[in-house]
Amino acid sequence: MTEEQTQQKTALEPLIFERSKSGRRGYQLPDLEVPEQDLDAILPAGLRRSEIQDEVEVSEVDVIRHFTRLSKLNVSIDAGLYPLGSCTMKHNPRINEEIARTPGFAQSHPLQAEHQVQGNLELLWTLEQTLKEIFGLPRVTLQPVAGAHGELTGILMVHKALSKSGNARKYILIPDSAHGTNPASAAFAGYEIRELKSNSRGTVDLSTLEAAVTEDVAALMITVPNTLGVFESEIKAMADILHAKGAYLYCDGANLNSFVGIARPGDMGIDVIHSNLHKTFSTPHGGGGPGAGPVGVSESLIPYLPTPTVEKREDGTFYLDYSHPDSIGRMRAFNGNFNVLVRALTYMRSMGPTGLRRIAQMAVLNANYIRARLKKHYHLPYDAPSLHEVVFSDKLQTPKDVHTLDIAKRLMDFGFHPPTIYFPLIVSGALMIEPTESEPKEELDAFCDAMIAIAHESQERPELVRSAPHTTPVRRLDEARAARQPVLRWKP
Amino acid sequence: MTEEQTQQKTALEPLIFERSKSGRRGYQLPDLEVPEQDLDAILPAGLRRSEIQDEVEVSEVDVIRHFTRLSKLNVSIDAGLYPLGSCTMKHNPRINEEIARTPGFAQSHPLQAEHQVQGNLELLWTLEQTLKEIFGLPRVTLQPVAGAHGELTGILMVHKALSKSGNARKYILIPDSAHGTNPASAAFAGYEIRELKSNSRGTVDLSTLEAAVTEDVAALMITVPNTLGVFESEIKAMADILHAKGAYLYCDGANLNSFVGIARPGDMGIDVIHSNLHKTFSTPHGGGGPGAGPVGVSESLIPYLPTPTVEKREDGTFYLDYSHPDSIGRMRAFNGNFNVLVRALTYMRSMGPTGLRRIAQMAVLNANYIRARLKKHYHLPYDAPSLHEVVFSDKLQTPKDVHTLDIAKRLMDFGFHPPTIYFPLIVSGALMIEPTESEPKEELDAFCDAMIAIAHESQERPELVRSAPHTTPVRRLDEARAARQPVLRWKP
Amino acid sequence: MTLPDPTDPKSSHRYIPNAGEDIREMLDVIGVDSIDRLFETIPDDVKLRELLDLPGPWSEVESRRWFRGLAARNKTGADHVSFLGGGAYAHYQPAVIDQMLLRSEFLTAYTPYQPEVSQGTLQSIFEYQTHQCLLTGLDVANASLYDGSTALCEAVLLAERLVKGKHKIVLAKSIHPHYLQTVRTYIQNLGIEIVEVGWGADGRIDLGALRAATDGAFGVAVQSPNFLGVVEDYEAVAQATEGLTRISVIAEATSLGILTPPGQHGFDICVGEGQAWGIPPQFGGPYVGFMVVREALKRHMPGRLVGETVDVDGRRAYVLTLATREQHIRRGKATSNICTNEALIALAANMYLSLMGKEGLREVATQCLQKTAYLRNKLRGIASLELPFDGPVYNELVVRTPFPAETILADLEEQKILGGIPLGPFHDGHENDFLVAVTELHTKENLDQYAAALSAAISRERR
Amino acid sequence: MTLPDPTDPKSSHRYIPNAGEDIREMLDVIGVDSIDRLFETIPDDVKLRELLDLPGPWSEVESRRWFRGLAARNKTGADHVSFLGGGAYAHYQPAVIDQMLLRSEFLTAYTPYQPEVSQGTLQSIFEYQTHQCLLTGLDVANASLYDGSTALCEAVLLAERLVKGKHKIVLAKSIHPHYLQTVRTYIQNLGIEIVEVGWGADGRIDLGALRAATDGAFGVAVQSPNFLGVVEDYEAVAQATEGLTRISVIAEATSLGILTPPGQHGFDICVGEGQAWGIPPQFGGPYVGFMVVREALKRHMPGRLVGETVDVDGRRAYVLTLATREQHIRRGKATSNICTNEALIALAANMYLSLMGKEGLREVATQCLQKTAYLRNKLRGIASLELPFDGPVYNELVVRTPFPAETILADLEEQKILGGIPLGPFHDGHENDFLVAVTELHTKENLDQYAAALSAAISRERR
Ligand SMILES: Cc1ncc(COP(=O)(O)O)c(C=O)c1O
Ligand SMILES: Cc1ncc(COP(=O)(O)O)c(C=O)c1O
Repeated sequence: MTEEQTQQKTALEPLIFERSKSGRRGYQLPDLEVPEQDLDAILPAGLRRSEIQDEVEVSEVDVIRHFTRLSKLNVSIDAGLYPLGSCTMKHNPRINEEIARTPGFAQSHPLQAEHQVQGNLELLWTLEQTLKEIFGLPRVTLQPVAGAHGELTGILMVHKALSKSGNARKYILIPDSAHGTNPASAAFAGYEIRELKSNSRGTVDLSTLEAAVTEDVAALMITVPNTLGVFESEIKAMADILHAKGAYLYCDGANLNSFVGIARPGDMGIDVIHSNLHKTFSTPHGGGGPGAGPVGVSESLIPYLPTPTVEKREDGTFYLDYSHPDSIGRMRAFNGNFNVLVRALTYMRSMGPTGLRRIAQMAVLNANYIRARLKKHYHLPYDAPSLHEVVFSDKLQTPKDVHTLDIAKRLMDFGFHPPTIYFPLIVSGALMIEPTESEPKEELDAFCDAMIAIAHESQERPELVRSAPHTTPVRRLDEARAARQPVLRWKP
Repeated sequence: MTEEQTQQKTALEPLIFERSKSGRRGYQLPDLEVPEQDLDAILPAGLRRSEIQDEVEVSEVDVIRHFTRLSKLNVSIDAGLYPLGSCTMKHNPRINEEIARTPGFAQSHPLQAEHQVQGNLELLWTLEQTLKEIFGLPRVTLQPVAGAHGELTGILMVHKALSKSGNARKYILIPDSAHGTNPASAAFAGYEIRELKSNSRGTVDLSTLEAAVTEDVAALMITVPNTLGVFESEIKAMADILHAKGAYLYCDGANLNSFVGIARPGDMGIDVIHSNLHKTFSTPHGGGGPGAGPVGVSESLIPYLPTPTVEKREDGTFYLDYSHPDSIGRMRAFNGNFNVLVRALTYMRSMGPTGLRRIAQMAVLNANYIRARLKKHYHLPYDAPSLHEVVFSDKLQTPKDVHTLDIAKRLMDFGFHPPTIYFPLIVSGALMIEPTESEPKEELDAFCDAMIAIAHESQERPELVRSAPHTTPVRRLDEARAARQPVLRWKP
Repeated sequence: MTLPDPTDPKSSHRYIPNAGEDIREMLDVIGVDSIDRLFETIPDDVKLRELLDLPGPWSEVESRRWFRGLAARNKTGADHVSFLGGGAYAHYQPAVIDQMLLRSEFLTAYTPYQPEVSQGTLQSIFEYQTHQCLLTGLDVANASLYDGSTALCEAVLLAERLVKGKHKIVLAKSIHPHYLQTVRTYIQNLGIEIVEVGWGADGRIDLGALRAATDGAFGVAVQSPNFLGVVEDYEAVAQATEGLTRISVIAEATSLGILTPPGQHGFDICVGEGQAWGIPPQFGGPYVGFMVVREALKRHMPGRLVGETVDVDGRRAYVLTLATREQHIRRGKATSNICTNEALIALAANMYLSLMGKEGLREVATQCLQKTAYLRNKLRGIASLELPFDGPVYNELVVRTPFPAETILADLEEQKILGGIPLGPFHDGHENDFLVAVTELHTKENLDQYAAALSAAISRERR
Repeated sequence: MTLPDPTDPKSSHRYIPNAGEDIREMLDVIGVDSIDRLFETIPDDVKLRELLDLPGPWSEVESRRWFRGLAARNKTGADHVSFLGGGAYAHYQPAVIDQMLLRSEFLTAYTPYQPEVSQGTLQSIFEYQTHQCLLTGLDVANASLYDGSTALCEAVLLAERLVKGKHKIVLAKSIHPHYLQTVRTYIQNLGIEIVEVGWGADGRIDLGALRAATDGAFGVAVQSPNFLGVVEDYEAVAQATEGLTRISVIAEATSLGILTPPGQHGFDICVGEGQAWGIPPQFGGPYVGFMVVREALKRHMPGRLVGETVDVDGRRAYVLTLATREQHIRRGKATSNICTNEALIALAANMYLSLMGKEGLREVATQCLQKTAYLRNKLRGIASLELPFDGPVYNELVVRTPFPAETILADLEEQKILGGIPLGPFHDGHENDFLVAVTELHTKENLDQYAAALSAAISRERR
């Protein structure tokens, strides 16, 4: 740091608790109006707490300053490329935010009578129709609120369906390239996991699958295209193998962005798929959520859908249908993340059929452009054609003791959020880059230029890369300390 | 700049025109629906333009990125102290923004029939009542959209009133400490300016005034408290002197923040006053506007108010009254900056009578706290007690060739927006500091610490101060070049 | 009523951080024992002994209740189909804009006096100035003026300063009546004479009368489309006003997307109202006035100008410039008294113009033109309805029925239609006329229903 | 229908910057001649030969029309006075929050995997975790879970993992019925047995039955205030459940402002729904689930945890930590499968808790308590109306009339009152009962009118 800067007001912000001062206030409530009764008469003293010790006392000014300053410590998609592979960080249109805030949606209560919320029910019904068309599947549940929640929902349905036919079976097959939620969800649904080895293309060989599908296997959970961005070209044959053994094909639809409007899961023989609406359908990530993870199912799984379903009557009115005796049950209180669903449907309508197809086309074009520009500079562990994302490794840099983590951190100095790193696990030192369709060529070029510059630096000035980042609000953190001596809350 | 940083993506943003690329689009309109007619049949070719040459072609993503990045080059009150003297940069509450966006306000049209806009008219009427109470004056016009616009309105009324009584007179008296809009407005109202010299307290001596008020003088325009923050304690005597000669007392109310709820202009003998609602009443400055500059008048000026006025009928309905034959006329199309007025009234209600008074108390406390902390380190050219702002000079720093401009720029390196500089003109090298009531003590302390550090630097390392700022997105600009070879638009 | 003690915790207010403890610490440093002591320079006899007699403090809950209650008493384009124009138009408002305007960095910054920490605002103004130039065909635009009416005032004053010894301005009578009224207010003490020139049967300015009026005048101003909705013939106006400083007035800014730019036809100054660029009608303000002039006039420009320059490292940057024109330097001799202007609205307009871009601006204008033409045709078929002016229109037209405008409009209001603006209050002899505006937001169904409702209203009156 | 050519300018979309020119340049670099070539790994026989059969693309104008049309068909708290609760409450929503949530830096960031460029999100979570601890009297809170119901599921699973060989969980029947249903779904294949314990005449859990049920159980969960609105006696519950892992469920988070914190009464885990902290009801989501546990359980916690650490310069900073609990490391053996959670809603809650602060949280709770007590008293005076449970309540109570709940509520709806939630669908034998919620937003007038309307409705039915 230079002398000029040592004087600068520290960029980092105290905790809101450290801003607290007795007597400050950040709120005003309306007048009580009703005659005040003696508290003891309403609520026995033993049930009441004393003051909320150590809670803050700050003004509205303190709060707005605090969160404005905190916000400035974040990077975001609105400010630039955020190429986290598998996360589909695309443009989040503002109209979606506006529509979701319509008072008739925002102030509607989840337990209102059906006749009072016909608008909401029609919206949910319409979204289901839209997802049915996108999936090519006959029904979709909107209850799950995230991808992992959708996975659990889907596998619970598989379990129930198999149980109904006499044997729930024991195993879910999951390729070694899969996301961690897949095995975790399968386990929570009551299954054990059998991992499938990927072949040299990063995909699953039919022979491997064939060998693995025993009578004890309930389903294959597979990501299409997989986490390398490579499409499982033999997906229909896979479905046939599974179906022949009475097993199901579950598709992790996190990567739907690469083929929406180009091909449909239902046409591939897929029985269950979730879609992360916060990825393909652009509902904002919000620093880690909320999301939504609707699940589409083939005919045979319809009886097991969560209840209630949204149905349309002859007379054009809508209702919630609880009469599904074989349903797995309710996945969450109320009606899913309704106001995430509102955003997603707005987005689907803004795109229309032409726009939805263009998403996939341009997302794949952008990723392949990055791949073409960087493949001379970074090792491509799997060179099969990839769709919407590309996975490099740090193999060319490790001889200089520069690792994926260093490259990621150094990218920050160039003003970019790093890609996903060290995932998928089948690539050692993975750099998983997903630009999405909403990046202009200039931004891709600037990113590639930065990556190439870092490749050069790694050879010529590796210590510069190893000690990155240099220009961020904080520099590299002691993550081990955080885990070893966890400090998980402020204390006075 | 260090090596680590030379690699950083340039912080500055190209012009939106430089982002343009043929074929990109940022909009979609609803379908035309009506049968398309041959353009020549509707609008002769000679009246039509060819394409708008060089206009941009960018996507929504490009636009949101561009303006997000531009925004990051600004500092703002939400992020920290912005102590521009005379500007009253206070907290801008978010509820005001919300209320102003209520569709019934935002979508109401200025030429609707009165019965359709009773809500708006009641709001305007209520705001007038509120300002009447704050001013202690019997009527207020809400038409002016800024302080300067209010000044013009006020002086035009004075002119008209004097004309009616036979002689519009020739001069407006203005102290040398006044804001530039005062003489400019007076000139536009048809007057010549006579400048009054301030005394050693920075205020106007009664004797000076007495001597200046000839039969040709129409009014004194005076800022209370003045631009040094010093209250004209003899304001009532001044009014008497003027009134005795048939002249008027105009008060520039830009500094109302220092005495709102403590004292009322009407009680001081003031005949006309404008209030910058974007200062005292917290409507956001928006990078230079919009504002509102309502003008309150004493009884004798009521006939000359701009038309229309908003009036209440016996039956509780409201109407626009155009029947003021002596009115100076209309100051602007439609009804003033209505949606700024909405924000201001919201603020007044949020404050209530106790809060309004507390504004002045705490604004004055904050300014005097800064004064007390800095007076050992900076020269105080006028040491009369000041209210909501304090004006220092660079006298203690100039021996080291460090000037006000340098101090201002160096403050940026400490994370603060500088004070107003080189104003008022009666102070050579003025540093005019107005913290407002919405600054917490910690922020004032950090600011004072920075000012003191700079005072030390000015002695010990003056070149560091002279070459500031060092940490801003751009450093000191060549302002002379901008004026000498003006480039006032992008060209391809 | 006793005055509250500022150090009492009950006196704390959410917008004012410092409270009891802070106050005592600060008074200590200052060296006085109470806040009252800081107010001793205000004479006791003008000090209030009581609180102001006003409602509040209200919580946000109470404010929402009261203000929303008022808003609910308006009948507006939010719950009616509106055909109101006359200088304030309901165009498509892109969702991006309003949310970006809420960004603290734009909303809560001051005028960019300190360029090193205000490049966001400055660059945006520079871009906005560029858009104005491209759209009007003129050379230099300013950062903003209060609105269209005051922009016209500034233009008249500018034009007068250019010519020594002439004090007559020719104004088309078909300029927005509020603009004309405002000009009269502004010039009342400045010795400027106004000559108004009326219109012909087509609704355009009467060229013969115009030519006659130019004698001894320093300037002329016409509006196009004018207040009757009719598009003026700039070439003809220019020919009739040789030697005068020509001012073009634009009250419907989207028209610049298809109408020939004034700068191409001998106009020296173009002023106007930018509200149509996606700003909500909001009962008349805040809007944004603009002014664009020929290169030669740039040092006469009122208001702020942003220029390009470089910083000490040679990096391109933007700054307020040519400040010697302005009140804070030139004081009584400034080109204008304007200080606070309409920066945030100009920012909104810049975003609008950038989003719409070359194609979008043209398409908005084309839709307005086409939809208006469609409605005009429909209206032609209605018995007892007359379209008194047959000149070309952009998106507004005057409708005449045998009945008072207010009567017909009241009938339309029952159908939830805000049907137009009566002309009677503005121009004598036009009591049965009203002005109807169409934009890209109207659907074919809206237009068909309007024609049907209007026809029905006339029939009802005939009975 | 033929598929559109992506390089055609008509194919451009406002959300997808690259267009014709860009596409050609990029294909060149890649070395293929069309975008289709990039999709060759997708077999032709699964490729669509047509566009999807869906409406659009719509402009924002068309979207506004359609979606607002739907919203307008709802009858909600926006245009009625609502007394609906049951796990979703209409509390005061400070204006600051929603506008701050729109800041790009919060709205459009991902999970803070890269701490150097995500300190804003991380620090806010750390603060949020702290608020949870202060409010519940427990030690370690996570960053968020999906909602209250799934938080309870996670708590049950956590508790089960703690104890080897026991698979029975005791659940109060007065827990929110949706929560109970969700738990049943979650555990259906995990060999966990649920025993439900009902309530007594006061609406509180039946302590005798509770004690009896504990045998062989690993844990117990009670909700307070429970679904009948009644505040449980934590001490009594704790005494009756010695040796079990105790879970407290909070469906009305503002109640923590005045009710005794579960951590003080032997509870090991507190889970709940944070919606009441100023989040709009929005038809049930997104909301925010929370979980706070005793120190000893922290490595069993599901979901994200943020911890404090330092950077290489020794500067304090925050980071996601204890990740070995999570799915991306532990995969099939993780403490939960959760990944995406409800970060933005947790941020909103953090802002709410900070704005309200120590005093505000208490005042909200006190107002709820007082206003509910006022209404309870009023209702007691209504003939034929019964308040079946006499335990202490916070801001909700069950009302019983001699008529089906739906009948009475339909009558209230005519008065623009959303009068309550029928209990019948959740609990047999309660067809005439409904649940009424009161918050600080209700005016005295609202409460008086409610009582009057209810009384009138009963009278009307009696006739
Ligand atoms: C491939 C894959 N599967 C599943 C998930 C889990 O989805 P969610 O985070 O929505 O629960 C993710 C999310 O990162 C993912 O990338
Ligand atoms: C003392 C004083 N007078 C007048 C004005 C002009 O007010 P406005 O900018 O609102 O036109 C200002 C604004 O800076 C001022 O500080």
